[in-house]
Amino acid sequence: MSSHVYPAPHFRSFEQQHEASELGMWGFLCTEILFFGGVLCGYTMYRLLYPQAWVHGSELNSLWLGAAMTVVLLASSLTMALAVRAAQLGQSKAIVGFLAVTIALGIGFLVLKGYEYYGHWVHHLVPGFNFSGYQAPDHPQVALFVVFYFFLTLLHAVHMIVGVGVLSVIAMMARRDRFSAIDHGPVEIAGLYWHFVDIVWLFLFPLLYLVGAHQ
Amino acid sequence: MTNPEWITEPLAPPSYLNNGYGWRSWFLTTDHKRIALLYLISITGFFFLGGFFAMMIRLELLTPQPDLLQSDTYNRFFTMHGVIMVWFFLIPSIPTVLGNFLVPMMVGAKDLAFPRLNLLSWYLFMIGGILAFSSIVIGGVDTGWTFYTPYSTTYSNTHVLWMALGIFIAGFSSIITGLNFIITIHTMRAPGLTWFRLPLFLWSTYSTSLILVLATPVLAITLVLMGLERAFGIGIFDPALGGDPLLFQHLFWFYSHPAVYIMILPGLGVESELISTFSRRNVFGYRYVAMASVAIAVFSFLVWGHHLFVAGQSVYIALAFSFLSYLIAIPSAIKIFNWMATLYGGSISFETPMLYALFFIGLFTIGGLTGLFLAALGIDVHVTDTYFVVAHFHYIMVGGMVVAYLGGMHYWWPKISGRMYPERFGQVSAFLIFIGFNLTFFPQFILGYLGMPRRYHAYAEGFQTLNVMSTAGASILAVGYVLPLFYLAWSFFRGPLAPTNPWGATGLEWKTASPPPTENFEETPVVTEETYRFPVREEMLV
Amino acid sequence: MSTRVHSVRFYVGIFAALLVLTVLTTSVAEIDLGAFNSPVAMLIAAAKATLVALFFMHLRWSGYRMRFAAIAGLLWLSLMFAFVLADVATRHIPEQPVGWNEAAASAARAPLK
Amino acid sequence: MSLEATDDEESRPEGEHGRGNCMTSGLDLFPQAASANAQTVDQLYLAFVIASAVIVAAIFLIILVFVVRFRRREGNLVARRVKESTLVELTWSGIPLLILMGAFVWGAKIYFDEAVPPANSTEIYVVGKQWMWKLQHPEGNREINELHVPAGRPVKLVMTSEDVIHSFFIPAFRIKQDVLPGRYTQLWFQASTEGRFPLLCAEYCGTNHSRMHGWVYAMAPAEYQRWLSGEATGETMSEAGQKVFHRLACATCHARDGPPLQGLYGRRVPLSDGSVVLADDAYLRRSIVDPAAQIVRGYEPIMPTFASNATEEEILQLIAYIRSLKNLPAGSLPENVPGGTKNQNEGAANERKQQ
Repeated sequence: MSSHVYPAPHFRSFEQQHEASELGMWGFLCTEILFFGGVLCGYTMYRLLYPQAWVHGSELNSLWLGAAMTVVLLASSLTMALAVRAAQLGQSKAIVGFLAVTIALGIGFLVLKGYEYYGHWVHHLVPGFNFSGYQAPDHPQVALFVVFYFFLTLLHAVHMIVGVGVLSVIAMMARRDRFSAIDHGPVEIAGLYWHFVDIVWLFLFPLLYLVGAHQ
Repeated sequence: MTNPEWITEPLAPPSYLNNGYGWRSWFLTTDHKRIALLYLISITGFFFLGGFFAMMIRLELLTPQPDLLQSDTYNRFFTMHGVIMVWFFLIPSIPTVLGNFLVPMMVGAKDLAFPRLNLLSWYLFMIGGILAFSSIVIGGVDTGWTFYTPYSTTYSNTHVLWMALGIFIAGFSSIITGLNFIITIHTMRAPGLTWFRLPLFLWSTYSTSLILVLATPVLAITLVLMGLERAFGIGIFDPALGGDPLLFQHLFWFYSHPAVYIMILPGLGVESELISTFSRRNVFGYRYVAMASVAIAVFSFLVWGHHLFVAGQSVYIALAFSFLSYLIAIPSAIKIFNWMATLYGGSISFETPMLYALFFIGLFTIGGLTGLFLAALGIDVHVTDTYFVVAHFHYIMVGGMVVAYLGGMHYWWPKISGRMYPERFGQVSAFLIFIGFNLTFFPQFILGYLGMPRRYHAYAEGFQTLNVMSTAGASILAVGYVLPLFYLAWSFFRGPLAPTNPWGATGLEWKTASPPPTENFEETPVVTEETYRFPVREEMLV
Repeated sequence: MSTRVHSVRFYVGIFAALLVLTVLTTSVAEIDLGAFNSPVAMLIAAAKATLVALFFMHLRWSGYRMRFAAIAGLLWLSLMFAFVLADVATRHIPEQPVGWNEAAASAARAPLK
Repeated sequence: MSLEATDDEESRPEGEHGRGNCMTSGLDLFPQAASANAQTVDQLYLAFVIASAVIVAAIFLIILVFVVRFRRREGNLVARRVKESTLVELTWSGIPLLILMGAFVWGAKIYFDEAVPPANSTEIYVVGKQWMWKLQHPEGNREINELHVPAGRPVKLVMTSEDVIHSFFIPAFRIKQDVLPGRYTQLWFQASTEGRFPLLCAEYCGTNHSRMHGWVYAMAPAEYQRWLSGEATGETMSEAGQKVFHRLACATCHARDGPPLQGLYGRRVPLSDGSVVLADDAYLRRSIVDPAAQIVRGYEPIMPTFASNATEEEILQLIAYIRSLKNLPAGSLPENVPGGTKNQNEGAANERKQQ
């Protein structure tokens, strides 16, 4: 299968195919920005309306857990970038290796996330089910913050899970020597997606964990 | 295919239509032309379903009293009419049928950039459509197509989630289609086909795709939030929990206002092609018309607040939205004036597509001007949420978009089917639609200013005369729509064979056989001149 | 299409910069900067995102179309933010400007029919 | 009280008001205009109609001339060359732009006038509910689906909803405003003619949306006063509010160590987070249903929410009561009598004087 030197039949050249798929991915990421953006717009609007509640709400999250997740994700982005680098050099084994580490870090992130959710569940901090764990001022507005917390992080986690799945498929293809220095589009495309999900988290971290850290 | 004439006809040259006959060759095809046909059939189905609900609404409104339908049934019917027509007919119609068929051919490519995603988008569309439609089977939805909170989240006890899921899935079909067009137009143009040599249909399809890609995700996330609110009472739109129902309206119209331009922009593109071909003249002010499409796409994102003038939005922001809503009239006006200038000095013939094109200019002008009434704050306060809005919207959507769609279908029908449609039937149905349409919707402007609110099941007796006129018009309109269904279906199998370029048009799609071969062009065409290069008489300078 | 291959050291360097910024944002968050709390946090987040986009995602070496796609999403999002937030911030009923209502008031004083 | 369908015999207008009321059978093309605002809106509308008619006629005529003159025939099989010009493009986009800007200013002025109620308006409180309009006058008169107002006087409606979004629409006055749950919106008008005018719900609100229908009765001011006293329940809105105040035992705190309510309405209140807020209807409502949101400086956030203990109407009555205390000096409420009957009566009297 290593002799994939012809582009798909409806493309005139490899360049064209590569450009189409990369631009396609960027276009898709553009839709993702607006997908997350709709929720972030709601988040910002309520934050302006209820600044105190947002402070109280973010105090319910552990800053250190959030920071740890940020570091894990950044590390996975590094290994992802290195996997793409390996693909550019046509080093199939290195691709598999870096992707494996990336996937492991991604799963590590999800485990931390699950641990955090577990904490919220145990402390009755899940609006819509049981929010009796919080009994201080601004009760409904703080619940609203926690709703945004859950919704944004769940949305992000779903993207992570999809990313882990995609990277697994790519790793499998790399193991079968599917990619070469000329033809490794899928690795780059998957990389773009992974980095994007990382970027989303880079914004979620201050928005959900750092609002009330100074108090 | 057991056609007795089959044997006497000369053996048909290989085309995308006779390249395989089994169900797999259709349902697993990645050929953009076959996918366009799949879309054509499904969209036609949805159109007549939506039309059925429209007809029931009109029949109910024949009398002021509720008689044909009870109010809860009536509410389910107008919701169904809106949802089907907006998401499963108007938004996908021209892009997925004509766009799918023509975009690769117009850029001189073999297929769209992502053929398999293209097929996926049809499946998503069908799943979404069937889910949304099946909600009527299990009990219906009574929120109206706008799903305003908190009615949709807390008070309606109908199958809102079911329908929202259908629309959510269909949204991804839109996104994929839009991305596919954008990438194709960016990366797959034939050698020599520069941006300003693109047919205007491509410019408008490109602009439409921009909106599809940038707006649809917001609808998707809004529906998810609404669904969660409804399922778990999370409070994002619920005032009792600190939420703001207006946030829903903002997010919804951030999508839905641009969405009405998704519906009309492709129609504007078709219009330019028709006017040019049947006047045998290049489109006057080509660059302005092209740029007007892009301008409309961009401005469409800046005006959504004009749906919220009386909704409790800030007075100041209403001023800004009103101002911007006026501005968007300018690119539309530029288009109309340039089409009129294109007629000047042309050699005009009146085949069915051209009749539709001329009707389009008239109806779109009326629709656009009444849109200005709604942009005027002082008037809007009185006429918003009345039949005036209904009439305006239908002038743009039915008078504009559906008329352009039918014009385009007739125009490209020889290319799609390889057969000619019966001209006389075409002209008759075009006139029926024009007359029926105006009779249906013009009285509604008057009703609106008189103060008849929309979505009313029972109304004051003084409104009856105008409502009867409207229902009578709707019956004529229905005949006008059913006729093409029959004669086009007939001509698909029995119509006279079409030549490669029956109208003497200029686009790349007319340079390949009718119907085109699977790979569109035997070899990649090379473009050496501007589009719309018709022969001209030099001696008569103006 | 980015055919340019960078050294491992380069990528590790970017990663190190990202780590530094993470530490920075976490520690700055503990200081009360008043009105500047969230602008600073968002600025640092934006800086980190820019690093990832430019170097890990190779936007630095991509064609104008990719950059346009990346920016378009943000641009459109900012439109949404601008209008929605402007609405929320100005929802109060306007105060009566002097003289503005004169015409309506004088019309209102007209005798009843 | 026409909760029945609009076809109901009873809900049809009487002869003299029916004319032009968009309720007569036959073909009306223009609705009745019964306020100064309606006339202003009609002027703008007619200007738009005339301008549009001229433009449509011109475009149709030009198209007709072109298609006849340039139809394909012997000698016109090929198009002429027509010179394009930027100047032409700029002209036909620039001139419409200027006209539209004029139209914008005109429409915006009307809208702004509609948004700003005159200071001396009579205030009436509206609660929308599936599927009826409930109205309260400060004097205590309560109506359902009927609204009696003095003609020739500005009337301001303060509106909220108990459930979904409704929209208060009086076609004869050309005004409309959505009525939202959890918030007060307002609307004002001044009837210029006496008569009976339809009152509709314009925002789809569920099964019986089209039956959420009532009448506005614009009466001569003297007649309105007679109606007020004739229909009065003997209890003004603030008196009713005082009862609610009593029932909810508000004085337990507010007459002792809680923030005093006397003289509160219309004042600027310093909050614990350093900001200052105007004590208007919206602020008072929020303080009742969501007390923790805006804490008065110097007080503890100990007040529980009364969202589930008081209906929207009762909250409006409470506000009317607090409002009636606005001219009292702070602390004048006797501590031991919850609600303080004497002062409350004074307050109500004060309010009456202002009307």
